[in-house]
Amino acid sequence: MVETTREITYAEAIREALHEEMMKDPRVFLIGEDIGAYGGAFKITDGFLKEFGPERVRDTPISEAAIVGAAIGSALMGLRPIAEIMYMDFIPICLEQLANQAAKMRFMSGGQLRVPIVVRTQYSLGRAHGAQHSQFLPSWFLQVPGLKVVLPSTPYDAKGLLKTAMRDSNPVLFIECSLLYRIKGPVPEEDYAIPFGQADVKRKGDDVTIVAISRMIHESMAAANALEGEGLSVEVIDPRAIQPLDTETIVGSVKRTGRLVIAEDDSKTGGVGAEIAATVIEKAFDYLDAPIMRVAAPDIPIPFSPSLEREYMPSKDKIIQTIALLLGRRGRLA
Amino acid sequence: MEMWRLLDIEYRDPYKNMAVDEALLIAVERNIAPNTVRFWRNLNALVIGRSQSLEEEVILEACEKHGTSVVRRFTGGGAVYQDHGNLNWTIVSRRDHPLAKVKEILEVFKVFSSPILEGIKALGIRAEFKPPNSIFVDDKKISGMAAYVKRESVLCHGTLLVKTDLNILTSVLKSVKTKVTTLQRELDTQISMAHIKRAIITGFNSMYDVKVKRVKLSREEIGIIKRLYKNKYATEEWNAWADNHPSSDPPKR
Amino acid sequence: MSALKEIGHVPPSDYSKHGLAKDRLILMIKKMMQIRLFEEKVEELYLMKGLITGPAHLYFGEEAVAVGVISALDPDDIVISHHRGHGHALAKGIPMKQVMAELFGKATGTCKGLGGSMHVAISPERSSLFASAIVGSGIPIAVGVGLAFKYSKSDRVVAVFFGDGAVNTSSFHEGTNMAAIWKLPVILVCENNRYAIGMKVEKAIALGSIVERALGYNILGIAVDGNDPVAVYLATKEAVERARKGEGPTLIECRTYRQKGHGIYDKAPYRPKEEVEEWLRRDPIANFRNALISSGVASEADFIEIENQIRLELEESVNFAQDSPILPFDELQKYVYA
Amino acid sequence: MHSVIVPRLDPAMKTGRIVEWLKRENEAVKKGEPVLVVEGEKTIFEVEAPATGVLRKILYPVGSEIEVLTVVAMIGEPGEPIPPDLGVVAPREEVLPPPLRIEKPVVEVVERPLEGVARASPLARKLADEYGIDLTTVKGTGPGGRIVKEDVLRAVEERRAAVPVAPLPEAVAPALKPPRIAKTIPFSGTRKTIAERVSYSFHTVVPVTVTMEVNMENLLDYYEGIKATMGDVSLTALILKAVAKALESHAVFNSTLDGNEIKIFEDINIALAINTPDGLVTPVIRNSNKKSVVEISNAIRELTEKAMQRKLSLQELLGGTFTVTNMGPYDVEIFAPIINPPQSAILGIGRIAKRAVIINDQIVVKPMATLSLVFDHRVTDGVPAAEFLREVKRLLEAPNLFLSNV
Repeated sequence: MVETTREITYAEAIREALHEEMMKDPRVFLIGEDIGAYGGAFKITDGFLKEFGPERVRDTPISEAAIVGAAIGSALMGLRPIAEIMYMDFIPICLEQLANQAAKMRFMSGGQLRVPIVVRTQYSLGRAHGAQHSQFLPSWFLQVPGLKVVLPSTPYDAKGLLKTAMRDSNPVLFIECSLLYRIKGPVPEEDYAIPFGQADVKRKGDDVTIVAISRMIHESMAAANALEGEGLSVEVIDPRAIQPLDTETIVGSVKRTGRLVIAEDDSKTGGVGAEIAATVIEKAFDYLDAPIMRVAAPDIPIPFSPSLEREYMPSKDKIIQTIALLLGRRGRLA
Repeated sequence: MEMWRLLDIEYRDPYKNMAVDEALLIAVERNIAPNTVRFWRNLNALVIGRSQSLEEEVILEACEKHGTSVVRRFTGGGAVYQDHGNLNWTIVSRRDHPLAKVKEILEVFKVFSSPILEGIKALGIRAEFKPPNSIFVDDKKISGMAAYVKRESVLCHGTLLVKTDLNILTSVLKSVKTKVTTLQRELDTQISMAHIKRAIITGFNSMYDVKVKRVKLSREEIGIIKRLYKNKYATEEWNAWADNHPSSDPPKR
Repeated sequence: MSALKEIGHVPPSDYSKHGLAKDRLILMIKKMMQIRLFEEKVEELYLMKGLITGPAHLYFGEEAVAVGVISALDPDDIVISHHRGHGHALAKGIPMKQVMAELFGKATGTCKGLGGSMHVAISPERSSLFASAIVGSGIPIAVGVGLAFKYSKSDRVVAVFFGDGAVNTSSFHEGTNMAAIWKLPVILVCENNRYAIGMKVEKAIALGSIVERALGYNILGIAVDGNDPVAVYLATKEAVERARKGEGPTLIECRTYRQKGHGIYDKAPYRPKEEVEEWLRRDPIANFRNALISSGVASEADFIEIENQIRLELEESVNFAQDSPILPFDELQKYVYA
Repeated sequence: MHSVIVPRLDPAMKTGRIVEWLKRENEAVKKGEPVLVVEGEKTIFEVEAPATGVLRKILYPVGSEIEVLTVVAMIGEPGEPIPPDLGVVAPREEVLPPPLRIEKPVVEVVERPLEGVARASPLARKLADEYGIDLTTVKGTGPGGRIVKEDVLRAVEERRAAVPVAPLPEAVAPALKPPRIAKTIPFSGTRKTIAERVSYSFHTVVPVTVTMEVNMENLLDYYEGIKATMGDVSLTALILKAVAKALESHAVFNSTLDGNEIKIFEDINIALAINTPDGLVTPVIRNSNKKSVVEISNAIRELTEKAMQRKLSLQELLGGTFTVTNMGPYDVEIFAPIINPPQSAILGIGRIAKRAVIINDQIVVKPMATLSLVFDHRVTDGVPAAEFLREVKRLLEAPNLFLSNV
């Protein structure tokens, strides 16, 4: 998969992707709050203003609807805007432009229009940001055909997927995870792109399949390692995009292992896991050797208190407990 | 001058279209609807006669291929293929109407198709009625019709090939008995349905001295249509009964 | 430069002064009549024949706005329309056949029958870029178009139509402000037809008039007699010049009237009879026709001729629409993603 | 009594076809009310009741072609006797009952009672189905006692292992040694991927059956011949010999899958399935390919006797590399025996019966038998299996090829 040993952080990977495409394609420009002078709320675009100038790194007032609207308008005229919505919690403010306009323009114009925009946003669960600055809301967009939804979990995926997003002719919602910004991983020097709709098997296994979204990939890998000691071989799959979703890889894996656990940072009810579980039951019912289990957040707003938040969050241990339950080996696992 | 109702109502669902026709007959029979003229089309359907056998008439694979739905009508006669290029016309009248007072029942065809014939002529095509129940241009058939006679009322409905895809027509039917043609072919120009309808309506004025007026279906009629659709035309066993139970009653309405 | 101005009814005697030659004036009245007769036909198809269904928001009485604005634009200037868009579509030169077919939901319509009445004005090839059915949402998109023009150093402009209802949406505030701070070539055309569905404009805004909103964004605001195509034309012309010079957006409040209900089935009983009658007396087409006759630009006979042409075109469009096919359902998937 | 007749609606009309009875027998009818629907020349019309009363008798069923002016039904008072002098009368059934209306199936959720029916995972149910395992007899070890994949597979193995065994005499214990391995093929690469593809879980046998017809004429002649010369040898012995020979050239069927390796045995030890009162046993005839028909025949006789007296030693039961089971004596034609683990294949021999076969375009009657080879698809594929069967067939049809030295 990776033919280099260079390791950079998730944040650097995103920064590189943006930088490289801006160097290569003059139609690409950034628009959003505090991405220029301030350098980006997470310093991802630090220095871009100096390098590319205010036309290509456009600081905006706090007007999420207009940010996405302006991105759409300029995209219709052939530019390739990258809009940044600082927190996923702010997405509802521009949901109208995203869901009613961007996602439907191509369809309701009978294929006349294309809307090549990327909306970058991030969720800050686990950083004691409270109920309005921590939310992870991916499943909302499973109900919005016309939109593509991507959620990288590693530096390699982040760069490769963002490249694809910036070259795609459709509106792409690119959901980053701020807890992952600092994690390091191998990323090749040379240009590469990861096609959407291709899940990545992060770890092969025969006994249980874990499908994990974004941050939960790392919790799942940790769980898988712990379970290896118990003689359990766990497969970990990262869909990387939920729209389009690579059901083939997931279903194929479940057909081998007979058991599926879905790990996700969003609330359990109506979450991404619910959709994946339903799909697997439709396509692989006869291969299930145990009920499908979801390790997800509870159906409550996110508490501020750091220790409460930690309890709220899905974790490696919750995954291990769930798998123990699944195998009827309660207590016998780590 | 006498007023008849003009219904310009067609559905995408061919079974519903058929339900409307029978409903009109029932409504006129019950005297809850005026004498009516209807224009309608089917998107892509094979309409077979009341007691015809699918096996014998229809090449079902071809229907599958072309997405053609097979509809059994409540009147007799042979199978006809219909797409948007075929204009169906339906005339329902009380039997006590001077027009319907015929010595021999087969005359209804001649009488009721005369406005259509007039319309076709008005478009500049030499067409003629051919007993018992067709309109021909030279040796080619352009319109065929069937009738249903009740105690109080009579219904006559027919096809009019305007620009039907004759390839599908020949591919879905096991046997096409007579040579057929279309108005398009005869005129060799684009012609709009609205234009043809207008011509036929003029035919009514001149032949019957009858005016037609657009009136909606009554609530009772819509009720009848819904019932017929649900209990009869949309059911597998109505559309296939001649094959399923060759010598038993067809489903009751 | 923050300023307000007003352009009232323009006397025919001034037409030539404003460089409005005969053929342009004829073209304007032609477009207006085309829109009026089209809407009459649509009403008939809905109410009498029941041949079309779904919402339709008719443009009766507002013809001068679409025609006035669009005749002041170059063909490659962008127009963004909204749910009441039949007039914009025809004024921008989208063939009547396509517009009619779209209302019928046919594959030959502007949007292949996937948009319908509220999106009928989408035809990028004719620079009629988009039509949003969400009130106000066209404004931020227009800002993006303006941004693209600035970004690519083009001197094209974008005119976005919206109603008096839209000026109270966040889209209007965010969008107008953004266009103003970046001095984008955006012309904000408010069609103040006095009602947001049933909400009277006076009840909906705190200021005395919509045009005063311009002050808050430090842009030029022009209030104009929206029933006089020439007045609207002049206002737009000024806005276009400013935009091309990089002086930023202009808010044009076109004071006009929705002669019929909000939607085709709305009898609009909530409007005082006198008000309706008053505005019917100020019918934009009747008045413009008289003006053209009095100023010797055209004669009654010319108008009869024009009307006949339009009626023929209408008849053809209806037949075309009726005979057109419907998009096969299984093809829809391919219009979801590019 | 009034008769209902099919009217002539126009001179051209000779007959009419009854397409629908609108009234049933003994249903009340009013004068002028439509009673039946008739399809005439191009038109369909309704025939009205000539009088009020009940429809006493329907004389012709739907579909009948009726000459015009024929009486098709009688109307009279309830219970009024029907004149005997009426023509051919269709049996009532042909007229009634009406076809059932096809309704949309109503989806109803049936709660399955847990007692009696085993709680099992969908996968477990599927496997139980394939192996014919009765889930109620399986003990579930999954959460809450749910029957899972492993439980079903265990049940399958247990069923296979159920063979009666005599206590093992101390003495022979050391002498007991497993068959020698000739070579091992790494079970990997395509072989392994095929295995993974064809198996839901590549820890279980994937049985696949191929069958082939054999003309036993020559073999039977030969059999008669040697019986005459050297007394009682069994036909099974001849077949076993042929199979052993064929295995020499198709060694992959004389193998076992062990973890990631397919081990091909050097020894050809054919196990013969013998039916005993306690069930099936499969004693082994070691080095069958090296033994003569007479030796094999004697071995069979000896093993069969021991089996019947439950005297088979473990040594005689273990070490088989391939199994042959002959159901001919039980008149079975074709069957798919279960592979005898850890072996990779088993050959079933069907009854020898006279069948009409075509030999150079002539239909002739020959004594035919069907061979059924069941093999483990993880180990090899259909084509080698067919080739192996063809070899067995070739030998059986030309016995002199392998029976030169009896």
